[in-house]
Amino acid sequence: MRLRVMILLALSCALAGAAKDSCAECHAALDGPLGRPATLIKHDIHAAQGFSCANCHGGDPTADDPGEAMSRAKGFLGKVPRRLIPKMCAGCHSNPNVMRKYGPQQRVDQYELYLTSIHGQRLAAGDEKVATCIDCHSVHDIRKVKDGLAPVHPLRLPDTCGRCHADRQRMAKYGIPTNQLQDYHKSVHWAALTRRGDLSAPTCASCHGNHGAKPPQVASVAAVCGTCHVMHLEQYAKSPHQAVFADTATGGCTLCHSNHAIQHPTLAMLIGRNSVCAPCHESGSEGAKTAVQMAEWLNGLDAALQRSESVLNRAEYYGMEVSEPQVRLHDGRENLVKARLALHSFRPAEMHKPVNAGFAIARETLAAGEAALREKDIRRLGLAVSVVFILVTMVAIWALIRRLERNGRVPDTGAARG
Amino acid sequence: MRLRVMILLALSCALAGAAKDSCAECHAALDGPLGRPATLIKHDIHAAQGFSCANCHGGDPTADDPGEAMSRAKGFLGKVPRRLIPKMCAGCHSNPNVMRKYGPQQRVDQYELYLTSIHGQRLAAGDEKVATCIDCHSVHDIRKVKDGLAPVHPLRLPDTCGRCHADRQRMAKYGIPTNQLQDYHKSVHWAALTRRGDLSAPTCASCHGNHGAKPPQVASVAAVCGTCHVMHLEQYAKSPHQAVFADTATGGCTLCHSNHAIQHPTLAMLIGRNSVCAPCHESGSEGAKTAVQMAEWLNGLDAALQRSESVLNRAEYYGMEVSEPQVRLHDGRENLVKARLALHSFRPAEMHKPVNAGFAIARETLAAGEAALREKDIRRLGLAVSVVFILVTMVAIWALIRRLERNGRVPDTGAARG
Amino acid sequence: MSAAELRARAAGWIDDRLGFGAVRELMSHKVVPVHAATPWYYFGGITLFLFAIQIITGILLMLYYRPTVAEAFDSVQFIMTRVEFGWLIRSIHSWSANLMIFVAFVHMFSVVFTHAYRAPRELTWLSGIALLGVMLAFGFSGYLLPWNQISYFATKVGTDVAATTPAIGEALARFLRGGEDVGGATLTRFFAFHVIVLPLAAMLLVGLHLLLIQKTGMSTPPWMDRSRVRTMKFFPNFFLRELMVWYGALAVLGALAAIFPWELGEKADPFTSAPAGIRPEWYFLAQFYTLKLIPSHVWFLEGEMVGLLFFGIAAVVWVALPFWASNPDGSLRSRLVTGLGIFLAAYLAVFTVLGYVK
Amino acid sequence: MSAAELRARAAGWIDDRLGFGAVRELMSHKVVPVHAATPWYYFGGITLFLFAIQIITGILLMLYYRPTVAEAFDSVQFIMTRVEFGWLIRSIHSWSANLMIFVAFVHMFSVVFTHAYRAPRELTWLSGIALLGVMLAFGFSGYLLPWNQISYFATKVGTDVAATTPAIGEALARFLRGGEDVGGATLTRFFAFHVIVLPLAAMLLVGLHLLLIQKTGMSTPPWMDRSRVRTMKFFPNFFLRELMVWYGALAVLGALAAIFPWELGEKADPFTSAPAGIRPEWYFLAQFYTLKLIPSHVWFLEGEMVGLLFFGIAAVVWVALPFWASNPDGSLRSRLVTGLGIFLAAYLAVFTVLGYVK
Repeated sequence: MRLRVMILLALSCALAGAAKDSCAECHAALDGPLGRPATLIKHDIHAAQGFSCANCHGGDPTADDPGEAMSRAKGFLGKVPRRLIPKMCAGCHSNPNVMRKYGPQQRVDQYELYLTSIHGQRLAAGDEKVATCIDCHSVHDIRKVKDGLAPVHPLRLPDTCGRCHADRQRMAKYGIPTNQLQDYHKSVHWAALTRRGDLSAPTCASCHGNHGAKPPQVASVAAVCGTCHVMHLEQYAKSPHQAVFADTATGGCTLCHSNHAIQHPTLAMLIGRNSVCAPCHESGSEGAKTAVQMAEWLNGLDAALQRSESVLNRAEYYGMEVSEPQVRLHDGRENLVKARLALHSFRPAEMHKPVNAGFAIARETLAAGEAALREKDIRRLGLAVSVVFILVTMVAIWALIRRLERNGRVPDTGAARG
Repeated sequence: MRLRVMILLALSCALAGAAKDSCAECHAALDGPLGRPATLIKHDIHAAQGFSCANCHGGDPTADDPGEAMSRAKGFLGKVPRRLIPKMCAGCHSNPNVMRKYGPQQRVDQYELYLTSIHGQRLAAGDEKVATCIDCHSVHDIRKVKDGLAPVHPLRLPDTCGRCHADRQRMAKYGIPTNQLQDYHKSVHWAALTRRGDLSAPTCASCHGNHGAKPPQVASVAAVCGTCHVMHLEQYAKSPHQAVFADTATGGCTLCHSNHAIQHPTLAMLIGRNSVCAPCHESGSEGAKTAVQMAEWLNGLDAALQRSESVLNRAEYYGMEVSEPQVRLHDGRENLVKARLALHSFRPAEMHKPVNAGFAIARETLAAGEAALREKDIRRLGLAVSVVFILVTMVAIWALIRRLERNGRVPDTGAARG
Repeated sequence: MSAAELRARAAGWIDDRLGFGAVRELMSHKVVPVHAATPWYYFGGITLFLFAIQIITGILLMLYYRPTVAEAFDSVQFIMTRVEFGWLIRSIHSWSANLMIFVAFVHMFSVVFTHAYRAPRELTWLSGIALLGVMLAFGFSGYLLPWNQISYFATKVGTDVAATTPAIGEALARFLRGGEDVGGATLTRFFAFHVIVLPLAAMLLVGLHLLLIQKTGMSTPPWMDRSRVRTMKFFPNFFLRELMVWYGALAVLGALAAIFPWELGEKADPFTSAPAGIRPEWYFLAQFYTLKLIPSHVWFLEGEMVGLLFFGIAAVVWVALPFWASNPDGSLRSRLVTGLGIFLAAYLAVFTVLGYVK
Repeated sequence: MSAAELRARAAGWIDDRLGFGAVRELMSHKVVPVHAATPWYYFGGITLFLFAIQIITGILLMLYYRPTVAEAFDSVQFIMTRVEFGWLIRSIHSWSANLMIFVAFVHMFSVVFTHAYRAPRELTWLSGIALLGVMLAFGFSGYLLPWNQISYFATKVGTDVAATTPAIGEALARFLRGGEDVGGATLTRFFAFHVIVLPLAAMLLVGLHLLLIQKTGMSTPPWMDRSRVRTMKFFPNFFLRELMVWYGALAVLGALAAIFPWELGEKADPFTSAPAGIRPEWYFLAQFYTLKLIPSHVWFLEGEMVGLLFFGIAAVVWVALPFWASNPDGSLRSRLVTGLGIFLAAYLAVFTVLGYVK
């Protein structure tokens, strides 16, 4: 046993010494494009795991002679043709037995997904201008997704997609719009990602998928949005719109909220000239009336809660104890949120409950605030009464002084001291 | 436009009304095994997404007549044969175009992974006793992994695997051990999961993979452990053991730490009769001496830090200001942790730095503690000095009294009052 | 034994043991001169009355107030909203503090203009000036306690000014703040000053001040012929009048507290920049505004330092008033003193208003 | 003018204004009887000396102490480790508090055994008993302030006992705690009692107590013939002796503080269960142990309530001592009082030891 260990030790040291890499040695000495990969590879996750140039490019890294090292006979591929790149990466990444060594739960479906993506389908059809693995993940310096410098890190992914999709020239021959990145930059999602720093906020891949990138299909738009907006989806599932929108060209949530440039919703979506209801529900129709009704509820509840708040604030300013109704007001605001949520069922009956509850709280807190203000007036009345008592006492004292001094006990006229 | 909306609305309502499910209707009325699926399905994620019995079992749920509903002509499958189950599930789960509708980044590689697993390989070879999808995920009431009642939830997964793998009878014909679950229940990992409530602590699938379940291969054991124990892996990569262990039958980390019953490491792993080094490194050999040296370092540093701590605590008890060396002591303990980490390189040189730094801090804090104790003694000396001064003053006062009263100003002998 | 008899016996029993008789005897001899300036005699009494109100309301506030950065503001808010009549107590404490300082200033100037500081009342004057200093210290330390935005930054400014005092400035500022900057240590420290150090000092000084007044009696202005000035008995004639004035002050206090409840403002946030228009309480405003007017450098000295030096010299001159107010021949330099008093009162009034407006 | 002359003139100037002469006059007449029991006269003075030390160290502690749940413990720790001589100040404050209560008890029993409570000294006795009550309240409230595990649970137990007082118990406990349970409100409240309410009460009572002693003079035990007892002058003869005793007390205090620094323990954690062996400070131990001995139900009443009722009656009897200690013919029931005093002292000593041991 011990002997075997000694031999193995000697052997492995010899092997380690033999792990020669002539590719890196020569290319590091070269300038320009031929030298760059040798620099970039230092940040590559594959290199960190012990892979060398030859694992992708073939050839013999143990040979010192460039001709021998890069001989086709030794399997040297040179620059990998674009159409072969996905397959080459899949060589390892779709092989469960390889990937298992780097993590027991590594995904191996990237290639399969890619083949179903528009990118993959076009590549198969011979269009080499579409994105392959290296266009998104970069080449020679492929980093982990969580690495902030990786082009597929959430904060950088939109720009990575936009490199092609926002390029009008490049997209011209596909006849697809190029405003997605620009729109996305205006959206609440980008704001959440960058301003709030919420790395779980959706980027391109969150809705379109990453390797299987494709426009979400009509029927699945709601499902895609619903992965995050769970409660909105639940309401929307009850809605009469659900079945109808499912068959239209754009489908689901995006019909009202748009797709890439999703804004914070306002009441203007329900009423007025730019209402999102107007294109389908003629002004004066049942549907349009319902929209106006819903807008009135939301607006009215908001205003009622604000009025309660201002009355309570005034009462608090006067030092009145209104912290309980102020806490209650939070419940009221929660009901406003619930009502906004229930709107997505597009059934007035669903909105009734939170709206009524909200109005009830608004009334209750308003009453509490007004009672506090009345209490303040009572305090002032209390003050007035005590002032009267004080004045009466003062008059009484004055009368006492007068009586004392009239009774002959007038002040002495002795000499003052000092 | 508006007309179209009206028509679509009418149509979809008709369709919704037609979504009849005679399977559930009849089976809900049946007792025993034939009625159970109709109850279980209420908790099923598929049913929640609108799938019905017929999606898996075939047949015509719109037909009221059982014969017609379950006619082979209408594609009724009845109970799905075990060997066909994975393929049936894969029908949807491996189809990116289907899965995309339920989430843009859904995995579609479960089936592919299953085929490479021991389970999948044996099933393909005709062994129907192995686990298929439903054996782990259950059938008819399949829940999300995050659902605490799902058999594949982290807290329940070990028992789910153990249902077969801890069953000696069942495992007899495969000739594999059945003590894994029992061992795992003793491990720090199970403790972390259950006592610390850390749901990210490893369960069976974390190391073996879930769908592609297989023993980790010899060369990848270190990589598998290293997915969590990143810094230990870094140290181990430098170690002379790395190459040697990679070729042994058990490989990597598990050689010393065992596999399922991983315990909190102690110095007994390095020295004494049960040392994990002993099987290879003969007592008195260079390697055994190094192990003893390492144990001495760790033990000595621990003891030194404890001594400093107790001296500082004593000083603190006496009200001395020692918070700064106490904070410094944390750095010392950090160096002990670093030394334990560096041990995994099995190179004394690597351990030198943290061990020496730790000893330096232990000496420094001990000195600070002792200085504080001396300061305490100085305070007592200060007390003694002040007591002497007080006594001198008292004597002086006494002398003054004596002088005053001897000078004829003796106390009066007048009558005391009351 | 009738009830009256019983009462008389009980009174006699207590009198035997406590000796109230002597006090009554003393009281019956105490007289107050009656003349045109008599109303000014009331102001010392009003100050004393307001001080008593401060002690009572202060103790009540202490039952709920917590002197830490984390809880000070919230505890004052709790007092104002949750504690029964807490709003009233806190408003009265704040209003009464300001009124007390104002009345004390009036009292001081009345003493100056009636020349009541003159021998043998030098110590009365000195103890009175010391009391005024204690009151200003009460105001400065109490202002910080609610730990709101304005008080926090005003204290920062105030201690910064203290730091520019020549020689001892840095040490003084560090002592006041309990550290390098205004923070939790400052709050704890100001609280300790406000509730125990200053009250003890004030009680001792008030005791001394009253004792001295008792010893020397009330002063009559020097332009009156003492032998021809009428007097009234302190008790009950003067005392009842004073009581009336106190009642009046109580009514004013109650009205102020109920109609203009003292605001609490926002909780202090040391990480924001100072809100616009930070200025100290009105009684420091004249000095504050003066310091702002002085150019940042005068000759080779810092402007603020020059200002403080000037204030210091002026304060010493003012405190020493009884000692230079007489000519070597013993006659009073009354015109000089009156002129200086008018100048000082005008300066304080004008600069306070300017400091408030600008 | 020579320096001595100058000094004499300055003294004369001050004397004219403050009247120290009268005080000196008074002092020179004050005498202290000299007999076998004279040493007991020192204990009142020692109590006063320790009280002065409490005031001084208490004010110093207040500069850093913060009365909130979040910061109380840490601020005391800060005092003990970071503040220059903070360890000394805090240890002296704690030791002196305990010594003061012990000395006050000795003083009380010396008064009982020398029958110094008798007419006309009833008010002196009453004010002394009130002072003892104030000191116990100081101890009870001060014990909680470091907010450590033991003091937290001891206060819980203490206020629970208070809650069993018949009729007013619930209200009393709620008033003490400032709420339903011991918490932040209790701490704030106890702090306010400890630093302002009780000090004011103590100062008033000490003033009264001293005034009464001054009026009635020192008592001579009734078994001595007053006309034949020698006396010594209070100043300087007795005063210098008292000063010696004070110096001795100071040395004892310093030694205790330096050799047995007062422990701080662990920070209170209301969510743990009470640590084993929770008991109040030693001066409540006798009563605490008595209450523990009483069965939980006596006849139809709660055991604790019976105990409190009994303590209440005993306290009233004790407080009223001067009023029933004389026979109708005016002669002293000295044997009865001495017997009762011995019994009470023995009870307190034995039960305190038992309470500590058990």
